[in-house]
Amino acid sequence: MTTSTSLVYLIALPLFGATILLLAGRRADKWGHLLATALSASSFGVGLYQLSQMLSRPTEERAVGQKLFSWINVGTFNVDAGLLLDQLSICFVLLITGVGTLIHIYSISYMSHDENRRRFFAYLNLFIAAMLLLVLGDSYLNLYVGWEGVGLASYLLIGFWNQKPAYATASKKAFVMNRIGDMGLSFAIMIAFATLGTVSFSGVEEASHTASKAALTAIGVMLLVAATGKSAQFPLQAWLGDAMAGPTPVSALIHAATMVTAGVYLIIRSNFIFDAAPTAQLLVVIVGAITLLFGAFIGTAKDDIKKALAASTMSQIGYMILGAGLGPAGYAFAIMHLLTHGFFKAGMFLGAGSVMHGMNDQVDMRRYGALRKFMPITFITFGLGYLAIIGVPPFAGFYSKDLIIETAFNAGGVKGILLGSTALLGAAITAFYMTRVMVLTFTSKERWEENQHPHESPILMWLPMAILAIGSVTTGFLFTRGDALANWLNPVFGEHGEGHEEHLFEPIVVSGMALVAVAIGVAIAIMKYQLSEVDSVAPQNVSIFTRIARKDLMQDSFNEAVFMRPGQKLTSLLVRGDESVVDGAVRGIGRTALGAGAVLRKTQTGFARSYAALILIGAIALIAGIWVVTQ
Amino acid sequence: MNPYNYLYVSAILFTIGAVGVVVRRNAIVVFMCVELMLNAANLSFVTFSRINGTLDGQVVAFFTMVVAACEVVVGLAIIVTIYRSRRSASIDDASLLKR
Amino acid sequence: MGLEDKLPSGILLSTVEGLAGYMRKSSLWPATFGLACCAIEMMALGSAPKHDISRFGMERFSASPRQADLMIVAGRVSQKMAPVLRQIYDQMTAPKWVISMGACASSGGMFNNYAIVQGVDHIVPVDIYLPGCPPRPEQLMDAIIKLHTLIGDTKLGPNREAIIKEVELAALNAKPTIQMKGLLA
Amino acid sequence: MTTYSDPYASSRETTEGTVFSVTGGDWDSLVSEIGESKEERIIVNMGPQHPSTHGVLRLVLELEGETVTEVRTGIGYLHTGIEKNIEFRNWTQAVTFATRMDYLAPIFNETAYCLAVEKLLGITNDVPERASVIRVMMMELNRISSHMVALGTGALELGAMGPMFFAFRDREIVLDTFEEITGLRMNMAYVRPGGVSQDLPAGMTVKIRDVVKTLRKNFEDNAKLLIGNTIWMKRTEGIGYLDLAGCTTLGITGPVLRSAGLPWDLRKMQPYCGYENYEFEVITADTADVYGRFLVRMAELEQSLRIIEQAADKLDKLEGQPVMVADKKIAWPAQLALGADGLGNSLEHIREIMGTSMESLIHHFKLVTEGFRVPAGQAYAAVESPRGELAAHVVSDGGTRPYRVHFREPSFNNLQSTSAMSEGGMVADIIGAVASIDPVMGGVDR
Amino acid sequence: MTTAELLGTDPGWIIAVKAVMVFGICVVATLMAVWTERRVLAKMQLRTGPNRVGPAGLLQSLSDGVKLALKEDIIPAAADKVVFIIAPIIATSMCFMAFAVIPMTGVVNLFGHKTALQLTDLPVGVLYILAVTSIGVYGVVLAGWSSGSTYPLLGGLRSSAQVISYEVAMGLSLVAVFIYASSMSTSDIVASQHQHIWNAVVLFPSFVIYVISMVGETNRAPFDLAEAEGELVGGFHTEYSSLKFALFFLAEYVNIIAVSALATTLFLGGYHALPGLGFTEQWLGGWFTLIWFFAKVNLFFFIFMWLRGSLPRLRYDQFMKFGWKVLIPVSLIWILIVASLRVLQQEGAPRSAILAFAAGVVIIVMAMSSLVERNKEKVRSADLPLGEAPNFPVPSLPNVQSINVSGGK
Amino acid sequence: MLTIQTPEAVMFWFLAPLSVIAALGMLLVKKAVHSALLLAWVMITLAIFYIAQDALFLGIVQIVVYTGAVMMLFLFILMLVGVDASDSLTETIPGLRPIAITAALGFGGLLVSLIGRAKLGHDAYGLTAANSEGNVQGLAQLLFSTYVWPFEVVSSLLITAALGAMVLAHHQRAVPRATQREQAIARFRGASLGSAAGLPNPGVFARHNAVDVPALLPDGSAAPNSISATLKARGDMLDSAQFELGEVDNTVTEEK
Repeated sequence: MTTSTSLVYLIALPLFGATILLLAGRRADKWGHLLATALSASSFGVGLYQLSQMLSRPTEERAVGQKLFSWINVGTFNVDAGLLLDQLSICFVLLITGVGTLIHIYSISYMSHDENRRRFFAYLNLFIAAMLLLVLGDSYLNLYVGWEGVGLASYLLIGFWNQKPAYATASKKAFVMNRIGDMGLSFAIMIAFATLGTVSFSGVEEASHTASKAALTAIGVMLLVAATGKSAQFPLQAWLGDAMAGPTPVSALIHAATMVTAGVYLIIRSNFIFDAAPTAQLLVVIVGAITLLFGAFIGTAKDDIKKALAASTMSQIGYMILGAGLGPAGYAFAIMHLLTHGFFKAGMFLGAGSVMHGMNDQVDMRRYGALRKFMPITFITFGLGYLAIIGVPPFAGFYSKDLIIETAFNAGGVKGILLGSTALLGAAITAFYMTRVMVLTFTSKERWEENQHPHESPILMWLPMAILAIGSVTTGFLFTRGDALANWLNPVFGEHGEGHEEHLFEPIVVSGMALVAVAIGVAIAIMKYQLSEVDSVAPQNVSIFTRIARKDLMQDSFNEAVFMRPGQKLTSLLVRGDESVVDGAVRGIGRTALGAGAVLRKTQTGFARSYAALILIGAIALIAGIWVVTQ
Repeated sequence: MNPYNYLYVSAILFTIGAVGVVVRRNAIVVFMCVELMLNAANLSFVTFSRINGTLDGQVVAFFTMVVAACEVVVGLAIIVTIYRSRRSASIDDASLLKR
Repeated sequence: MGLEDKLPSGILLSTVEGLAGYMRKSSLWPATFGLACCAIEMMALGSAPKHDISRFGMERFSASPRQADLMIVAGRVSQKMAPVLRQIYDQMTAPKWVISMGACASSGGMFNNYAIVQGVDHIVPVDIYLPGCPPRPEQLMDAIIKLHTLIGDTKLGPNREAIIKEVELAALNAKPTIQMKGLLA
Repeated sequence: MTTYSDPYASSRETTEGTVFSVTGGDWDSLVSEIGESKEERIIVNMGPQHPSTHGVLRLVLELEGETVTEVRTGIGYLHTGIEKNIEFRNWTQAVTFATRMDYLAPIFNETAYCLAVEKLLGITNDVPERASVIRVMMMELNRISSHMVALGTGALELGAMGPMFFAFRDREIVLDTFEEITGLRMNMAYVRPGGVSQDLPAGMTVKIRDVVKTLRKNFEDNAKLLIGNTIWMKRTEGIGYLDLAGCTTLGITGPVLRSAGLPWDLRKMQPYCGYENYEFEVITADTADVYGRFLVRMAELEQSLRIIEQAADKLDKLEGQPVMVADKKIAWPAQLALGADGLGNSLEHIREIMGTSMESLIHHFKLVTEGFRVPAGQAYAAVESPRGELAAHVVSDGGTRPYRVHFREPSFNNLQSTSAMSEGGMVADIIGAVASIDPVMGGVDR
Repeated sequence: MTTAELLGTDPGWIIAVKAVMVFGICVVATLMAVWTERRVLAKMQLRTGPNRVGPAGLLQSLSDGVKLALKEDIIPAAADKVVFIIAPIIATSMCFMAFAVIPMTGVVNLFGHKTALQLTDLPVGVLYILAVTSIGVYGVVLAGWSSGSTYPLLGGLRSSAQVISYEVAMGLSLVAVFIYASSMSTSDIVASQHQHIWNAVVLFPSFVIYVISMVGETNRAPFDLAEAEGELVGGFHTEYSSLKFALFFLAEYVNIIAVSALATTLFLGGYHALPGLGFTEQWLGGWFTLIWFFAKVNLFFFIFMWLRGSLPRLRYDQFMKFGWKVLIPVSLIWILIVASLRVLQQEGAPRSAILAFAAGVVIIVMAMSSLVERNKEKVRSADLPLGEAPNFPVPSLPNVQSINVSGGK
Repeated sequence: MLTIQTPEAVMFWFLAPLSVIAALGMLLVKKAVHSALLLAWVMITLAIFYIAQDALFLGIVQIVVYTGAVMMLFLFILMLVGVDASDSLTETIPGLRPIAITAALGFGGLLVSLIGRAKLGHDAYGLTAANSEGNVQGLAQLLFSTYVWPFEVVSSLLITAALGAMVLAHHQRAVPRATQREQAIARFRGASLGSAAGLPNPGVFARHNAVDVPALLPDGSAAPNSISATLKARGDMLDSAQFELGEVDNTVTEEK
């Protein structure tokens, strides 16, 4: 593998920024955001440089690595802290640093009134560093460090306004649920180390050819658990909605574009494991399918613009997971959808932030309406993102989502039909709720409260939105042109580049079906919200489905019933057992001892020296014993 | 001369220390006698190390020193605390264990 | 005193005497004993760059009387201070010298009253009396140099004892004050 | 049976046994009592012969570790009986005693006394202007020499050797000037009731201006040695705190008072010797600590130099005017110009009193042997000495000798603040605090 | 051949000769040091300094010593006689012993025998010096205790606490040297500096910490609290007179020379010439190295004098605070940094990583130091504090124009 | 195989008796400080023994740790706790001393005879081989490989002990001590200004200067608050009556 010495700068630059900003304290208030943005941008620069380097090399030498230092060196267990930049990583690197930089720029303006803006930027930089470490690590252990790092940064950022108890709780919830996923990852690493003896990607890949299926399945399932945690997939999805408590740029960066996709990255990075463990792969597909519907349903019922977008994210990541679970055929499409999604979703979140900015931090869509006139730029950029996400050609989402649906149908047999239909249904619902968002926010009638003065956001805010909008228009076309992305990524997925070629439907048919589904969804939404009156307060007498959907499909109640209650029961049982059995025994012993003590205390004088003399005599007895024995 | 002679010295010093602990009343002197015993033990360790031709004995002696230092630090702190409250450093006065 | 007293008399002793005297006079550490006006002039001798007592190796004013050789009683000695002064003198180690600096220390000066000891020689033996109120630093320097000569000529061992006997005899033979009939008789 | 004595519980014996009646205590006082456990305290005697107690001051310290909990000041080791002695001298001779009190500021002692006597005599306005100007100049020079000792020894006591030598270098310059004017370095008895004992030597003002120039340059060096030195700041800042309330309660004056922020300077508040005709500023600080006093003294040096320069200008204008009151009943009869033999009075003077006027001779004889008479009454006159308000309270029964002279000595009053400034600080802070008071034991004990 | 092997071949008589030479050098150096100090200080204070005894007063310190020997020897009644006598002996002998491992020259020809002017070369030479000085403290503590009076006891306690605390800082500052030289032997450390660069350059923070703590360790101004004349009269030696006091005096100066010599050895390349001057073993090697050695020792001695001439004394608590809260943490952090750098180097990390690490550390240190600066708060106010009014009336400020020199209103 | 050189034997036979004598002395002397000094001497001889037995590093560390730190700590505490109190050597617990001495003799005898009988099965090896790369290096090798776990444990023990000692010896004040500044401010705002200028100093004019002698009031009686309350509480107070001037006439007559 080629080595490169400048990989470390990718991580070091934002990390350096975070360190400085955190240590410098208030004195950095004046220039901290600029430094952070500059460092993030220069990291992006380094990424571009790496890309150019990579392009200049032949395909098989494109992956580069850098060994930093020898991290763990115990007996046969050697882990180097090393970085690996291959075609897969570079996609992520550019996404993270690129979108990250845009969001930095956006935040300069968005957070300008917050007195802790410097701290915010420090966390942002920290997040970027951690995320880069995640995608650049050359072993599961290094990835784990980054994994935990983004968890920490996410926790800090969600709870950024931790003065409000609700926000602090949200960040705690995210942290704890992520922890469950993290346990999965750590188990996976442990199992990998125990059975395969190595934790580096290359080592595991090599060993996966010969390893037992059971072990690989276990690793795969554990990795899936990890992925569901970080990517908010069923059943660990509940935190994402609450995570919207953080500042909007955070939602855009972390909970739309980058961190939540870490699970997808993990699964695709571990493609060799899933390829060798079909059971695990099947689970992946199931999780993806469930989540995409799950998220879509939630999305239809949410009135909070950010929560609606979050649900959408959940659903879109479901698509990616679904794609990733479809095996080699889907990897590239999952990544493609990931990238395009990164653009349009980040753009939409920023748009949502812009709307909130203009509406005094109002998040209830039922209180919006007709903002098109007041925020034209936001409307256009948001609209472009909207068109992309619902999959209208030629916008980016069309290409990526369409390909996943197609691949899903191609999975073969009943499975293929089930998955394909699910994906299709998901597309329809997506179209419905996204249109709902669009309509409620921009085109329907005004439903503002008093004293609202909607206005367009400053240039620093709309510029990133515009750039992202351009991305959401063009990327899909660019990636699919001559299968550019798929070919680019091919070396990562090794030998089995070409998958099965049997089509259930012709691609054009699938596209048509998808477009029809989208059209239906859009039509319903327009009928329901554009053409009829919308209440400015959510109506209560609605169907059971809506109610359940509003409650996030009962996910919290589910957690409570399945995990919390039994846990409490168990604990109280243990307490009772402790009190009666253990304490009883102890007390009994105590009582016996007291009785004996009452007898024995008469022999005690309390003089330390007489005790010492006794000890001495005891020692003599002991030595005399030895003396006699060795006679 | 052979290295066993060091062991004899060690044994004698240890005994003296033991007697001191029993006989002396000043808590600090008692403590010093304990230190003497530890030192005597150390001498044995070092001698054993030499006799056996490995350095393990010295390592153990090294640990003993650290433990002795800990003991002294805490012990003396206790003595000072006792002295503060009772104006006496005699261990016979601190016979509260009896009650 | 130190080991020099163990020496027998003779040429060796006189050589040692010379050497010891030279060493002693060239390293004369004063005790800080400032009392009043004269103390300031004493400090001026020690501290003013113009005078600079350190040329004689005397800049080490010794705070502890144990290490001092010379007590400069600089200023008026009150009745209340007298015992303190004597105590300090007693704490000094032999050989020790006393300069009575200024009129007040030497004779009570202008303060002939209830409060002031009329001359510090009532309390401690004085080697040099230095007049002036207060004496200028140069005068004090002169006194010190005179003391140096005195120290240089100090006898040791048997010679010293002989001199002590001689002085004592002279004192015994001197006419009692009560029998004196005027300054010259 | 053992009896217990408990401050909070008294007991009495009854037929049913011992009955305790608990009185209880104030919790706060209990806590503070516990807080002030006196178990680990030691008593240390400092002085009267100690290198850092400014002469023969005695301090009895109670220490808890390194912290001072109690300070008692012992004085009287330099009691000289000066006030008593003055009662047995005539009005003029008393000056020679007064000058020896605060031996760092002899001119101030003399001036305070003479101002009081002049007040009693009612000749305050008859004192020639030249004499007043000379007095002012001498006082300001003396202030410099006194502050130099305060700063030098203060620094030495805090362990800095250098400043001591630099300060004494400057002090020597001033003392040389004194010697040239009065014939003596210290204890000059130069100021007399009615004027000063003799006029300045010829060309003195030029020399004075030179001296001022030299001193001004030297003071910059001295300031550089200490101001800004971290250790010096640490040893002085916040040490020996005494606020304005403390100062006024204890009657403290001078730099210590001014360091607490009160611009109280007798030269401005109750001008004497024509101080109202000079341009100068009162120096204050608001830190109320050792550092503030140090700064005040440093800055006062410059003000003194300014006054001296103005005085020198005035002296040039008053060249040739008398320096003693015109009243021959009071003025010392001699002109004190040296005779041809280098001793005694000038031949002209002798010729005049011996040859031409019998009355002159008698007058001379009476004045010298007996002194002038001062009307019965009492007077109080104060000057701003380097240490604060130095005043003489003079009582006359109409005779040729004072009935009683009492001096209000600033060192004595200021020394009262020692325990307030030291208690609660560290041992080493006492040294700084005492040095900042700058007591002169000669003045305290008199 | 390493110095240790070279010294291993010394016959007994050479060792004896060298021991005498070391002793002689120490004593003569002390006499010279006392004289130099008095002269240099005098120059700093615009004075002349001793110039009467011998040429230019050179014999001044000799006459001081002889005079002290000729003085009466008092053992106070309250003193513990045996300990009172042992204390100065311990103090003096221990500081001489420290010199045994100081390499004063390179290879020299001593009476036709090739050797180096270093008594012995222990593999743990520097530790040995620490051990010996730690015994030397006994002299001070016991002197203070045995005198049986308050000031000496306070002085003894102060001085021992001071020496012990500053020995910790000193020991820690030496660790960095050990790490860089990979040895605790003095001659190895000198040799490693000769091969690379002086430790004073690479390990500058260690050097600074060492220099500060060596002043503290020897009880010299501005850290001369144990014998602070202004507070404790003479500290632990208040009750000592005559030869016993002379021994303390000697011990103090030998100690100064010993720590200076150690500083020279550990940080300034020992007896080697300044690098880059073209001095070699052949040309101006041998005995000339002794000159270099003493030139460097004198440099440190000059620092001692300079400090004494220019600084006031610290207060005890400030001094201890400085030792425990500044010097020791700083040296701990510095050791961590040095160790990390060293490991990075040995593990073959790229230069950029090392530089980045170093830069990061520098920035962190700067950030932290500026934080500390910020917390400084000035206490100033002559205003009456809130709360109870004073019992005695306080006048309102008179309407007099005044200059406030402390920067207030 | 180990052969012991003559110099070492000479050193041993010289120092071993000295160390035993010093240890005995430590047991027998009355003053605790002397005990401490003798123990320090024993420790130094042991250090020399270590060095003689090829344990150079340990020998030096013994001096640094034991003599330099531990014994210094002892001296410190001795000075804090009753500086010049000599201990009484009389036994207070009846029968303890004979038991102790007999036990000690038995213990020592048994130990010595055990050592005499002990057989190792091989001759002493000596440390030449183990120290071939240097004693320090050898020790380091062991410490940081085989014994790394105990090493870490012991280090944490040391930190815990240091913390524990600090907590134990820390003198918690019930109320924080007022600073000089606070005291100075409070002083002039209290109920009474009677002691604002400080308390009177002790001593009788020209007769006795000690701090434990109360000053005399004008009527010739002792001034109670002229000596420190601490001294009074401890009872270290002389009667100043012996310094009174009995013949002082306190009657005031009108002067004519």
